[in-house]
Amino acid sequence: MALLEIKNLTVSFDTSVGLFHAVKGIDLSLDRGDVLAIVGESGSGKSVAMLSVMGLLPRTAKVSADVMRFDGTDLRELSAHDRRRIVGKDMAMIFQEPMTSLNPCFTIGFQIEEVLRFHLNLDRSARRKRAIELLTQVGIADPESRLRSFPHQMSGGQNQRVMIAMAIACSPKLLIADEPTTALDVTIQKQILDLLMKLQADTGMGLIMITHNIGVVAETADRVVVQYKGRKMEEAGVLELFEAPKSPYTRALLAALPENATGDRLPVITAFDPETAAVR
Amino acid sequence: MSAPVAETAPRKSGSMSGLRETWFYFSQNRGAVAGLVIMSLLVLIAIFSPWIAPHDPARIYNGSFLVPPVWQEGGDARFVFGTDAIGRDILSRLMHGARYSMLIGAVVVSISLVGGIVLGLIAGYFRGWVDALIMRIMDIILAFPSLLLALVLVTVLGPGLFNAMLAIALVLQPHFARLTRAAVIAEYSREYVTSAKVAGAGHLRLMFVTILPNCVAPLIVQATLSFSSAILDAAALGFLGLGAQPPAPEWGTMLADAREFILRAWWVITIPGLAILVTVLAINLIGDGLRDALDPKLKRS
Amino acid sequence: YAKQLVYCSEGSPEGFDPALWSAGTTFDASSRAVMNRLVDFELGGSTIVPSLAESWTISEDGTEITFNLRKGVKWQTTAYFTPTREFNADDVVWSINRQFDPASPWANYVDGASYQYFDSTGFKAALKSVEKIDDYTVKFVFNQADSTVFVNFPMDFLSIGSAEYATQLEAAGNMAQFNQLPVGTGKFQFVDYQTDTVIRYKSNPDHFGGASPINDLIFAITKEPAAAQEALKAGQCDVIPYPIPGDVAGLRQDPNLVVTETAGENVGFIAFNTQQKPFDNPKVRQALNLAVNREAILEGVYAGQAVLARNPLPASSWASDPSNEVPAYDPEAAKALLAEAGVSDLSMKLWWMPVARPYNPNGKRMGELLQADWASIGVKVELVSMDWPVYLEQSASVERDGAVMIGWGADNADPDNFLGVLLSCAAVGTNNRAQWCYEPYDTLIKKAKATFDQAERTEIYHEAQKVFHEQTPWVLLAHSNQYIAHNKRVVNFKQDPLGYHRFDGADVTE
Amino acid sequence: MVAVVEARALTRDYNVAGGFLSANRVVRAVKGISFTLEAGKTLAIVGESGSGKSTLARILTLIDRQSSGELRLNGEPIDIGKAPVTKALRRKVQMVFQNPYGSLNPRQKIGDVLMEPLLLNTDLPAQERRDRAMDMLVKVGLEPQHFERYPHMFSGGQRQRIAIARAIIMRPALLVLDEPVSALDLSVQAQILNLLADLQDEFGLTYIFISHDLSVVRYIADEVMVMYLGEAVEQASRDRIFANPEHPYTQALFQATPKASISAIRARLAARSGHANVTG
Amino acid sequence: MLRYFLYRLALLIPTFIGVTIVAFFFIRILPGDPVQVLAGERGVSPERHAEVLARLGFDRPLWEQYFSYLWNVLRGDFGISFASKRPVAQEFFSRFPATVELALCAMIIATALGIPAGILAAVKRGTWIDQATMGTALVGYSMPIFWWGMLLIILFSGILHWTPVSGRIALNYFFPSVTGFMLIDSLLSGQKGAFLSALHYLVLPTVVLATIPLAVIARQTRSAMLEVLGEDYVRTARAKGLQPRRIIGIHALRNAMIPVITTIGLQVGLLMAGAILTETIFSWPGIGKWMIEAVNKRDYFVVQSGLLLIALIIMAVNLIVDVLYAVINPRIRHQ
Ligand SMILES: Nc1ncnc2c1ncn2[C@@H]1O[C@H](COP(=O)(O)OP(=O)(O)OP(=O)(O)O)[C@@H](O)[C@H]1O
Ligand SMILES: Nc1ncnc2c1ncn2[C@@H]1O[C@H](COP(=O)(O)OP(=O)(O)OP(=O)(O)O)[C@@H](O)[C@H]1O
Ligand SMILES: [Mg+2]
Ligand SMILES: [Mg+2]
Repeated sequence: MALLEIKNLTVSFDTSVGLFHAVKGIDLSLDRGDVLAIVGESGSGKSVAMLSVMGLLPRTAKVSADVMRFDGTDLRELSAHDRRRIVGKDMAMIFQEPMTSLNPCFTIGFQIEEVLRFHLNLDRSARRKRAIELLTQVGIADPESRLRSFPHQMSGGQNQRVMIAMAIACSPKLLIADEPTTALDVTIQKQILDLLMKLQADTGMGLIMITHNIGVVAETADRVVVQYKGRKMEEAGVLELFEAPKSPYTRALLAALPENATGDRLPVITAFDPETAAVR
Repeated sequence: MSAPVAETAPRKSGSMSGLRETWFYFSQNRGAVAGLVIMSLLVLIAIFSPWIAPHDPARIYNGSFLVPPVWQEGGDARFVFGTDAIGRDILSRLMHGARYSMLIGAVVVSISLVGGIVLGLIAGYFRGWVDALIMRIMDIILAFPSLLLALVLVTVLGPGLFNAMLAIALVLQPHFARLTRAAVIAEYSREYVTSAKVAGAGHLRLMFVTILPNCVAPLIVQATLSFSSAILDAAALGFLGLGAQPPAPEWGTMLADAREFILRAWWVITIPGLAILVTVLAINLIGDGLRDALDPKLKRS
Repeated sequence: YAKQLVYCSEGSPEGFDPALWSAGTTFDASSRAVMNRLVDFELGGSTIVPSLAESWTISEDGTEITFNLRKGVKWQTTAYFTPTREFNADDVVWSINRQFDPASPWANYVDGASYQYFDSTGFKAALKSVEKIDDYTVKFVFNQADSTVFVNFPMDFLSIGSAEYATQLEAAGNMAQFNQLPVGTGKFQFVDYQTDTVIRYKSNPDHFGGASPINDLIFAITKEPAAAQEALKAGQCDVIPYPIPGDVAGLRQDPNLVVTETAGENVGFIAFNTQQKPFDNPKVRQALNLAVNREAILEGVYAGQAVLARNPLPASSWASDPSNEVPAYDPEAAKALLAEAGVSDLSMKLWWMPVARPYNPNGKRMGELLQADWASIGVKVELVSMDWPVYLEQSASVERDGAVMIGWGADNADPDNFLGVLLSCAAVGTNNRAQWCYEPYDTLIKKAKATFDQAERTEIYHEAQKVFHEQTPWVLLAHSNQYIAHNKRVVNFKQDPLGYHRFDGADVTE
Repeated sequence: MVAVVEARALTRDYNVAGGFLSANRVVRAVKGISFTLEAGKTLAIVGESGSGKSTLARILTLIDRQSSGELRLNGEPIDIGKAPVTKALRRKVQMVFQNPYGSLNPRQKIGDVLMEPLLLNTDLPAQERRDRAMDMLVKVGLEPQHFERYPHMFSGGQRQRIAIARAIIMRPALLVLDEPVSALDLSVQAQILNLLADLQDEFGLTYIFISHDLSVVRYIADEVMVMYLGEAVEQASRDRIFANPEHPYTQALFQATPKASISAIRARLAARSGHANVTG
Repeated sequence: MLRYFLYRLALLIPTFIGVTIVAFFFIRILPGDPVQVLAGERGVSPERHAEVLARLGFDRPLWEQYFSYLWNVLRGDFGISFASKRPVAQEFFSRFPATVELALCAMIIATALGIPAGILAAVKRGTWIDQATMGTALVGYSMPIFWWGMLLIILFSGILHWTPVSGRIALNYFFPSVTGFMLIDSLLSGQKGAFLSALHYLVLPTVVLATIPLAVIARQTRSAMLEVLGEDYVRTARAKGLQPRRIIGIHALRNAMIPVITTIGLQVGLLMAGAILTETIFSWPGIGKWMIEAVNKRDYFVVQSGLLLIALIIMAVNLIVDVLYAVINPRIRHQ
């Protein structure tokens, strides 16, 4: 059984100028130990799709799906209370901006231990021990004193490590990383990606990596979903995708990469009709 | 560092011009529209009060002192809202009083807006010691309770409507200066300002043409709210006997004159107070509506 | 069970040494409650009766007054002062000399304060010396014969304080306390004052006239008249001064309340600057006088609780001329007079009082009414005002513009307190706000002052009032009645015609 | 051939206000940068966040004054602290910024944006200014009817075109581009890079191109300068640098940049399955 | 932290000097002759006029007067009240507790009700609860409080007789003033019912004075909450699966309090303005009413030093708010 299974996911927003469809009928499926990358340009609905899985969309969002199952639980029918038991524990998410994604008013320690208390009911000293363990695991030096630090006292890369520590605190089955390195320098990006891949390999959790950076896809994913204007263009194994992209959109995307440039001008993606460019 | 910015351009809002868009969001807000309607009515009343008021506001009807409103026993059909202690028609006085309130609001806001913008712009643009000097002066003004400061100022200048307006403008002015300064500082570091600099714009152009128009949204909101503060403060000064001079039918002064009737003739107290409340409420509704319409953050969600 | 009477006083006292201050509120709280004078007004009247002095004699030539003091009068024993001796002539001499002798350590004992009444009533100028004849005899010597001097003795600034208490304070270097914690011989002794809130007194058990039936007297300071009325109705106050005139009728209907009234010893008026054109012309003044609708003012400003004035002094005064009439309301005649005076398009300033006073409860409203009245005869009135102290200062100036709204409350029962103090040439630039120095009138006033026979004086004053009416330096308005409202359980409370609030005889029933 | 720009040991210090009681600190954001750039060439500056790239750009565009060192434009020494920037000088250097949303005045119509430099620096009559602006608009791939519109009606890519149009309307000798494509999607990035190449060909522009994306740099640059903590740690022709990075930091940078080549993916997948075998 | 505090304190020095200049010169340009005013209604002779003028130092050059004033202020000598001839500081502090008691209670009510109301409205955004709360807040915010006070007196004192009209405690309670705070003194006195009575007298003025701050705080809390609820870290908190109660009550609230604290601090100045009106309506024996009377009476040194003292208190409160702000906001605390 797939860890996460989604069929025909549609998300629309009630905006002042009418209904806006951000995600239009996406299918996804992910097994334990899988690394799935979702690529697509800005606004193509990558984040919205995953936020809907987490149940983190604002109230203005309308989510519908034929199937939306996580580890045997139907996410569509879940009460808010039951969802909270899963979210943050079995299914965790990290975000793009490490600086703003941590609460500036509380220490790192507080924010990590909070998850442990809520989901695992650990007592004070156990929480502390585990928090130190987690910080060590994500490669933060001097974890004991770092627990007392506030987010603004640390760098972006360190904060992203803390975010990761928080996400893996309860050994989730699925980790969704929404552009976890976009805000970081390449050297830091490398470290964070390496860390994520190592953790994934060590724990065998499912990992969904949202990104718009083709390079990151190439360096991390097993399988890739290409999304465009709310639709899935194609889904393929990573090698397949790079070797023989099926959708014209994917082809154009890869061609636009400067490193793939052949002439002295880059091939330009013209407007695609997402309906016809999609490959099922 | 790259930060993908949400693509908003092709969306529908893109086809609306700034003003139309503001109006669109404003008109969605029922309270704000109600405020606007009331306010328009008040302005009309203020403009046309000499023609539509049933009586001369200063006309004393001997023998009709403290007549209650028509609907109350002892009321007189000539005086819809009754008469005051010396037989003047309250409705007519209220209508003419609207002129004072509108005048106070307009004058105070103009003075404090212009003063505040210039000071705030200079402080925020040049920073350094100019900024420190201007802001310390604003701090000094803000260190006093506004009403007390206005009170002392009016005492210094001599009681009277114009002096009251000046005093209120002075105490409201730091808010504009601070707001402008904050907005200017925020805008100054934006890249379009640097672009304009690179394009060769001088200080004056940068200040007034490039930066200032982008700071107007909070200023408009503050101006609206200050309009209501000005009316309230002027009424409070009038209530303390330092506002408009007799026989001007300014609302606060009417209230002050009516104080002794608190237990005897409810209408001379209740009605002018209600007029103040309704006016201020209407303006604040507009202010809130404007704020929401002009604040992109609230618009998006 | 202690009997308690709560008086909701209209303001805070300026201090507790009456000689330093001028407000009635202060006198109520200090001299009237705590102290006595050599002579006092009878309770509820203006007749002078013996008090700390049992009797007195005036010398043939009228320049010496000798007082025989009461024996066995005890000073109050309070938390802050324990007397070792009874009242005697030393106390009297000290009480006068501290104000009279510039070398006295007490001459300036409160920074910035002065003995203003002692100075301004002319008592200081009239007095030559005060001498102790023996422990119980004191002699005052004056520079010349003056029939208006004796009326000063029951006034508050001549209250008698304890010389022993003063000496103690002086030794302790704490003279300011004399103004904060008073000691006297009066019916009540001071207990405590919470600023702007409440003053507490208790009965002086040793008072020479017998202890007060009330055990505790409380002044609850209630500056808002409407609040005081509410408190009275709710039983939180037993007595309130100055009910709002318009509410008097309503208070009278309350079965739990008693409202007493006296004709006020006051006069409200409008003084032209008679030294200024066109008000130097009596016709113009008369014209404006005729154009005043006094009935409307009586109703709109005084709420009917006043008597229109016929003379510049209260009708109750023995010198008042009953044959004079309230000026008529005749705008047509006023116009004619103006035309006769050759005045057209007159525009003038009218100063309106920013405060309520017994003689004029609402200057602004009166101003608005007058503005309308005078507009009807073609006179344009600009209403001006300023803060009260400045108003008082600037309206007294000879250069002052137009007409000023003002009034006067009696200090004592002598007619000169109105006719002389307010209208004599000597008072131009100060209390004579009409700046009216009219030779024939002034001569009469001076003559009356040097005359000791009351019948003779009455005649002279009647004549002076005739001159006043011919010349019309003022627009006379009204003598407003004074009201006191109190709970029915308060008995034997007598309203004072001079506007004091005294609780000497008052009692409360269960 | 005379160099368009010549920088000799440029430094820039920032005075960072210390807290109360503590002395002001001096931060040296740019430490002795020297380079020469010939007409029609592109110098790319790479380096991670905070390495002083933008600071250098502000000196080169005469916005800020260098703290020491010498700057020559067309052989002329320039110190804006000594003599104010003349109109003639102003016309020589222009700049394009990273954030296409922040670099256009939201209250200024596109036409005015383009005409402003002409208005301020030339004596052209109004009609002439208009014509020139219109030409430029078309040249960067927009349409004449866009002239009267406001920035918020355009997409990020379009805005960046406008910003470029504004920068080159004065025919500057030097155009400094501070991360002009970092905020753009891959497809849009390609368009802008093409446009820049077109314009360079047409007008013989000289570019200083700031970026942190090595693939872009490789595509566009003639010369490359690598900055690290305010210093230029390595400076060479593109081909030399990409072929043989010498400085350890440059090497680290290259190493960290994700590679989207098929061989790299193959290698990773192989390692991954091996690794999985070991742990699994 | 201490360093931050000292820094804020140092920033106040120029403001303090400015405030003394303003207070000093205002009084010099007030129309009217101080000595005439000092003399009261009965006038003064020219000799005495000159003498008093000299004693008050009004005959010296202005700058000399200013510096001696400044020097005196620094020594804690604020001059003498013309009206009562007592030291201004003594007069001030005998009334100050009454105002503080009123203002503090008003602020407590405003905060205790305003913050929850704002949170509720933000959480229930768009519902009738939000609309009702914010509608009420807007009316409160628009209220001319002098009129509001009178209406409440008419209703609660005049018609219903529920509350007393003026005063601070029923007169049958009598105890020495220890702290000047009636609520505390009444408790200290040990007299039965005294505390309740003091509370009873305090209710109406407090409600009137609290109206505007309450409205402002509720509105500010709502908008701060709305803003914070849209922040990334709130999304993170939700992604952790925390209960809404904890997200709102801990994660969002703590951050939302940062601007709200500033608002509350700014209310202090407004509160003083409100106190002037409230004390006038309720004859409350505090400094607001005292200042009004002083201005009307031209009590020069009271106006001058009263202004100064009030400004100092506002500055002190703002300083406290700044420090509090830093305590809540770790970014500042650890700078
Ligand atoms: N709360 C919302 N209300 C209305 N529209 C929204 C909301 N959140 C997202 N959208 C819209 O949904 C679309 C998809 O957004 P999403 O954030 O999923 O894009 P993305 O693929 O993650 O892009 P990026 O790479 O920029 O993060 C966008 O057009 C966005 O404007
Ligand atoms: N106005 C300023 N005051 C003080 N320090 C500054 C200022 N501007 C920049 N700095 C500092 O100078 C250094 C270089 O900044 P700069 O903006 O040039 O970096 P950058 O390489 O452009 O980084 P990024 O890739 O993030 O844009 C940084 O450490 C920065 O903190
Ligand atoms: Mg996203
Ligand atoms: Mg930069």
